[in-house]
Amino acid sequence: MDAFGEGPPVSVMERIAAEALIVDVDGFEGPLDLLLTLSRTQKVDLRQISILALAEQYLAFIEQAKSLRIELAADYLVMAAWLAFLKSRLLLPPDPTAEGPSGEELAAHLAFQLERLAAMRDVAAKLMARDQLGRDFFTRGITEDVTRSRRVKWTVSLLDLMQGYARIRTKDDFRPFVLDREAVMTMEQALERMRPLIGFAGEWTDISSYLPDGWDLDPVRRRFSTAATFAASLELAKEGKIEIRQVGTYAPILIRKRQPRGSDADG
Amino acid sequence: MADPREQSLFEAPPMGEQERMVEAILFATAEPMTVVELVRRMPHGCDPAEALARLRKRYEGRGVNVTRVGDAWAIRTAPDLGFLMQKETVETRKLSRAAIETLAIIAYHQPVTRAEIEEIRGVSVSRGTIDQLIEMDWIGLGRRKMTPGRPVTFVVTQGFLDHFGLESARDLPGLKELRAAGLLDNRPPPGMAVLGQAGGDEVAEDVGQAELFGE
Amino acid sequence: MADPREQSLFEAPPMGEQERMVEAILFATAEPMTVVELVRRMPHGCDPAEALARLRKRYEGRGVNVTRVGDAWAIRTAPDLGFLMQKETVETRKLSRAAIETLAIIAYHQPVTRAEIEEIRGVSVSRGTIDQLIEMDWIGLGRRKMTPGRPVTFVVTQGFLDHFGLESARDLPGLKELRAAGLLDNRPPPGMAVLGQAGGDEVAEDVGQAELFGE
Repeated sequence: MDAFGEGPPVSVMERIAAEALIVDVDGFEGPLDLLLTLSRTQKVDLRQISILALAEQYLAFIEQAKSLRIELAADYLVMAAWLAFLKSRLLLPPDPTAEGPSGEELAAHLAFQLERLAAMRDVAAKLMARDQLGRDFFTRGITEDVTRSRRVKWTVSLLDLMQGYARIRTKDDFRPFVLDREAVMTMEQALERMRPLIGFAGEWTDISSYLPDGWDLDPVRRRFSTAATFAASLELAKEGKIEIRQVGTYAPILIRKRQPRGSDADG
Repeated sequence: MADPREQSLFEAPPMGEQERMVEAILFATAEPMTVVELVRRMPHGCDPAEALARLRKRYEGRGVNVTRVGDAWAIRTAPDLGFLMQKETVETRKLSRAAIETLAIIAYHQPVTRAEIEEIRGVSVSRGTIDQLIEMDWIGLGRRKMTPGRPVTFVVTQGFLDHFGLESARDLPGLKELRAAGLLDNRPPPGMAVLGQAGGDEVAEDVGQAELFGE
Repeated sequence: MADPREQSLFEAPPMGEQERMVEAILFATAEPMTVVELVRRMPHGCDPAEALARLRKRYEGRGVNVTRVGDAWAIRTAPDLGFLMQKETVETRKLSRAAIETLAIIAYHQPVTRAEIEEIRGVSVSRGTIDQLIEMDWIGLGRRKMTPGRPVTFVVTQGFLDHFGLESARDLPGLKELRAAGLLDNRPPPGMAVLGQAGGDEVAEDVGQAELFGE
């Protein structure tokens, strides 16, 4: 795409300046580039360049290329034709009847184009000479931006993990435990239920009688309400409201309202 | 500005300059830097340890701090500003139930084969679940099992232990402890004490409950 | 320390605190951050613009600097310390001369159409050149030109500004001189409708440039 890059541009210019017989047209990026290079041989400020002389230089260059049977791209020939036309316009006295822009106007525009291209090349070089990111100055090495944290966001707590495991190992019976809130009784609920009742518990009573009505029919409900009721009993005993006893292993657990000290011997 | 490398042939750059150098290096490198590495990078005669100490002081109380990472140094966000970094980590996605259960089985039974996981879960384990856990660096391949077909086994990784703050997979609480901690209820609503949190679970220890846990 | 998010419901954190926040955020990311993005990240009621100005001053002359990139901000190492960072240097693809010139033309003439680039260079612009510059995130599409065919235009991006350490497109080297010399004018060739886009778009051109260069 850019054959120019293969050889340093300086050397091409030098060779042209030395008027060596090189007609490496492919080495130029089009007629404008060639014109700009040729204009350098005039060794004047681009703003004072003689377009007439440049046109002649160009035409001579093209002639030389032709004589060497070098195939020229169409746009080089178009430019040659246009410059020949421009040259005639510049040389002949202005024809008032002729239409279109004058030779001077055309020449001025070509000079502008050359100057603009030269300026662009100049600033391009300045731009590339600037300090560049990743070469002269640097960005943060350890970033903590979004992408990084988003990846670790697949999160799960140890609790989830353990509950997940428990869920598997207790698959069949676990479901009602978890989902059937109807079957769950908390110690608070049991306490609430027992507090008003214990005032009447003068005699030893099996705690199972404190279970909510009907809860003893369903095994799951019985288990939970028994546990809750037992826990509540312990709590009440701690508060000094009741006494608990169990005569033997697996024997019923009995409770009664706490008796005044010494008034009952059978505790 | 003169290239500090040049002048370094004769004398070390002034300490202020060395501080700037350490600052720039710590900022731009992808890894924390040891003092030895700093010495290697900086002009001859520099004293990065001293420059580091000054830099560290300079960043005290700032939005970022010079912090020690092992025997190396890095610039890190001040801990109290961490919330600013997490702001955009909105994409909190919970692991799927399948992934959690698979992970749990691997953690509790490692080394475990895929067939064993499936047997325990009672359903097949999708390739994607295993892949996801591997990609998260929570599970890895263990040694092959000495059974017909020599199937690969899965084990949990150091990354897994780190994430959950465990020293080893043996530290995972057993079923008994799970129950004692009241963890067998899926998600106890706040303020609602569930069976097992009070002394009540002594009763729950009865036959029925024991069956539940297959003990 | 109280969570600043909480107190923000009532009042913005003190400016010193805001400065720390901006510092932490800018340090954490490699990409430049706009003030709008900062506002979004920081607690309600914060004024990142003011905090930025203070922070920029604080880092003047240090090993890293707070730099402006278009309407965004970033922390970058001081250019004079680049020699310390040779290891971090990323091998940038060598740009062809055609690509470099095309880039310069887009930067100085933006928004500019492909036809205009070709007119300035005097040769056609290869598809690959444009693609490469877009891929490097140095150029992007501007709005269409209000001329027949409504051709697309190219403009340089924030990535371009960041790469070349430019605060804005106005700071391009030599821009003023070029403009004063009339070399950035869109001057149609006399009587040649083929090359020029007719006088009509001169107005659009002026508006476009003035806007892009923030004048």
